[in-house]
Amino acid sequence: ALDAELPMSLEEFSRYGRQMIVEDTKGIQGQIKLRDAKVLVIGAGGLGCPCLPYLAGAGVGHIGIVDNDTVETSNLHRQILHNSSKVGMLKCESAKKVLQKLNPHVSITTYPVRLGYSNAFGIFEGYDIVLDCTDTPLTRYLISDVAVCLGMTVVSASGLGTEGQLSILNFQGIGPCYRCFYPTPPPPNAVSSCQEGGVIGPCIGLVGVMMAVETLKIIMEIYTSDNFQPFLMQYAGFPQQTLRTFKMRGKKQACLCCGDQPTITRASITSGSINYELFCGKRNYNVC
Amino acid sequence: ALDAELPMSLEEFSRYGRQMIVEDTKGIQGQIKLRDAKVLVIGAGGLGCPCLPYLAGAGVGHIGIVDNDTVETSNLHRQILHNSSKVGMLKCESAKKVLQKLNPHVSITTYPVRLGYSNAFGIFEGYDIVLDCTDTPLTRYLISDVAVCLGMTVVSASGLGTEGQLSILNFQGIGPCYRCFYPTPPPPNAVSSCQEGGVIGPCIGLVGVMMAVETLKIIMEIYTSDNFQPFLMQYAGFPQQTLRTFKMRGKKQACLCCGDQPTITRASITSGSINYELFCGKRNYNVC
Amino acid sequence: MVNVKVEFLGGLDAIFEKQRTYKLNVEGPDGSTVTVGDLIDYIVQNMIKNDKDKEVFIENDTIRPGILTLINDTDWELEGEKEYVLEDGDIVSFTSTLHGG
Amino acid sequence: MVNVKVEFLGGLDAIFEKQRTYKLNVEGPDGSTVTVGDLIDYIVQNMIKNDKDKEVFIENDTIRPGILTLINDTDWELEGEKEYVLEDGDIVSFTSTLHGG
Ligand SMILES: [Zn+2]
Ligand SMILES: [Zn+2]
Repeated sequence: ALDAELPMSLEEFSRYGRQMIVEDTKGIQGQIKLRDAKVLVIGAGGLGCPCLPYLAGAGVGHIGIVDNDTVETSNLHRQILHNSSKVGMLKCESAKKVLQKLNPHVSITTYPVRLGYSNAFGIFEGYDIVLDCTDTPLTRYLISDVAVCLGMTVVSASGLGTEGQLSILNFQGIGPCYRCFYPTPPPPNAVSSCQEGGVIGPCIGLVGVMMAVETLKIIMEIYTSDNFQPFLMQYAGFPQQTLRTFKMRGKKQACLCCGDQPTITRASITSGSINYELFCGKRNYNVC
Repeated sequence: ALDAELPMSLEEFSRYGRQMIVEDTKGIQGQIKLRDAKVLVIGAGGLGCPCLPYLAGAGVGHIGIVDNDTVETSNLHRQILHNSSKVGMLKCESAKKVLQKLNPHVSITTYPVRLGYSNAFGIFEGYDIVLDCTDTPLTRYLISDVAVCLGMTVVSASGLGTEGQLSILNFQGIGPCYRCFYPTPPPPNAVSSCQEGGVIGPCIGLVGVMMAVETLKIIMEIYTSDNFQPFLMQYAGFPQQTLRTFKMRGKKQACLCCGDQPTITRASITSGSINYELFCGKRNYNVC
Repeated sequence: MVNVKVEFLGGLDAIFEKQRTYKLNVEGPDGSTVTVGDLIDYIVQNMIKNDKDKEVFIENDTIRPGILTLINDTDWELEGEKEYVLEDGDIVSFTSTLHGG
Repeated sequence: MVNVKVEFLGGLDAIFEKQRTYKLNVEGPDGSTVTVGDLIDYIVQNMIKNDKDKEVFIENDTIRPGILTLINDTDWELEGEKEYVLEDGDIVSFTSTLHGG
C-alpha cells in the first residue's frame, strides 16, 4: 500500500538513487521524465553501442532500436555491446538482450529493417527524440527530414578515424535541421584523397557516450527553447584529446525542409518523390 | 603454413582491420604492440566498465582487473558491464565474463582483493601500465606510489556529479606523480559543503572511455618522452559538454616519492610504515 | 597583411601534408585588408600541392559542400562568409563532415 | 584595478552560490597591481557568504590541499603562484580534485 503511493518502486529508487541526488537531474521529477521518455536510436553500431546502455541504465523508459545489420567480427573492436558469440545475430536483437538484462524496467522495441522513406514515419511516430547513429549521408538527410515533419528533436553524431562530430538538430522544432547545415550533399567523387574509413573504437565510442549525455539533458529539460543555441561539437582523440564547440547558424528561412516554404514534406517523402539515392549518390561515403 | 608466417591469425586481421587502417595506429606494428601490452585496471566500476571493453576490443593482449566489490543494483546506471542478473557477483569476474566473450584473444586475470600496501607490488609486477579507476584518495596515493617504484605509467581518472578529471602520471618515469600534484591530501572534514556523491552515468562513462583512448596512445607510442607534457583534463557534462586541458607542473624534485631523495620506497611501503589510512583520514572522501 | 591560424579538421589535413594547423601571413590583393575569400584563394593557390586535391576543398569557386567553415569557432554564415575581413590572431577552421557511425 | 574571470570547478561552485564563473573587477591593496594572492583575499572576503565554507577553500592562508589553481589554463606553480600579477582578461580557475570512480 505504501509502495503503491510512491511514484516508483523501491527497487527503482535504489537503482537510480546515485543519479537522482545529482542536483541537475532534479531528483524524482527528472527520473519520472526519464521513465516517460521515448527515444528512438537508429543504428546499433559504433555510436549506438556505447550510447544505449547509458540510456537504459539511466532509466529511459522506452527505447526503440532500428538496425537491420548483423554482427560481424570486424565490428567488435568498437561495437562493444555485441560479442564473438553473437556473430551473425541481428544487432538490434543483440543490443536488446544486453539492455534488458541491464535494466528490466526499460521497454525496448526492435526494428530489424533498413530505414527508408516508406517505413520511416511509421517507426518514428510515438517517439520524442531520435538519435542518428547511422553512417551514410543518405540516412542522415532522411532522419532529419522525417524528424522535422514530426517535430522531433534529433541528436546527430558521426565519427571516423580519431575524430567525431555531434549536433542537436531541429531542437523543439526551432533549431536548424541537417539541411540547414548541409543544403547541398557532398559530391560522391570529391572524397577520393581522404584517408580510408578506419576508426579507433574508443574515439567513436566517446562520441556515442556524448550522445547519451545530450539525450539525458534534452529529456531533463536542461536545454530549453530559451537557452538553446545551435552548435556542432568536434572531438579529436589524437594526438591530444580535444573537444571544440562551434556556434552554428540557426534555422534557414530558405531551408527546403524546415524553412518557410518547405518542399520536403511528409507527403513528398512518403510518395518517394524525394530521391535520396540520386540526391546523395550511391557511392559509399564512409570515407571522409 | 601460410597462416603460421603471419604475425596474426586471419581472424585477428579481420577483427582489427578497421582500426589498423587508421594511420595513427601504424597498422600491424601498432597492433602487435597492443597484443603485447599488459594493462592493469584497478576498479571495475563507473570508470572501469566503459574503459575495459575498448581495451579488450582493441586487442590489448593482457588485462588485469582488480576489484573486490560485488555488483549492486545501485551501480547499474553507470557500471554498464554488469547487469541485474549479476547482482552479488564479484565485479572483476562479471567484467571478465563479458570481455572474454567480446574478444577471446585477450588474456584476462582477475584479482578479487582489496588493494593494499602488502599486496600491491605482487599484483602490479608484470604489467606495463596501470589504470586508476578507483574512488578514494587513499588508493590513488598507493597506486601512484607503487607505480613510481616500479617505473609504470599511470592513467588516472576520477569523476563526480557531471564532471571528471584525467591525467597521465609518472609517464615513462619522467612525468609528475600523484604526490607531485597533491603533496598534501585534502583534510577529511573540509569537504562538508560540497554536494553529496551523486553521479550521472554517461558523464563518468565518458571519462572512462577517455582513459581507453589515452591507454591506446601510450601503448602505440603516440606519446613519447620527447613530446609528453604533463597535463590534467577536466570534463564537464552539464550544462554544455566541455573538455579543458590544463598544462601542469612537471616532477617536483622535493616529491617524497618520485623526487631526488624519496622516502616513499618499495621498502617503506611494503613494511607498512607509510600509513595511508592515517595520512588520508578514514572519512569516505567520495563526496567532493 | 594579416597573421592568422588556419585549421584543417575532420580528415581534411590529408590534402595539407597531414598537418592540421598552419600559421599564415596573408597579403590582400590591394595590399591592405584580407578577407576570408582572399584566404581561401591563398590556400588553394599555395597550400594544395596536388591539383587533383583541389576539388576536395573547392567546388564552383567556393568551399565544397560538406565542409564547414568556422571563423573563431563560429559558423562563417554568421560572420559574413567570404566578405569577413580578417584580423590578426583570427582562427579560420575548415572541417569535413564525418559520416561514419 | 584589473578585470579577470574566475572559475570554480569540480564542485567548488557549491560554495559560490552554484555559479561556476564570475567576472570580477579587483583592486590591488596599493591601488596599482593585483596579484593572484590579492584575488584570493578578495574571493574569501567578498564571495564566500557562509563563514563555515571558508575552510573548504582556504587552509593555513593558502588554497586548501586538493584544490588546483590554474592561471589561463596553466598550473599556477608554473606561473609564480600567489605572486603572479594579473592582467586584464586573465582567467583564474580553481578546481576541486575529484575522487569518485
Ligand atoms: Zn532546415
Ligand atoms: Zn612525484
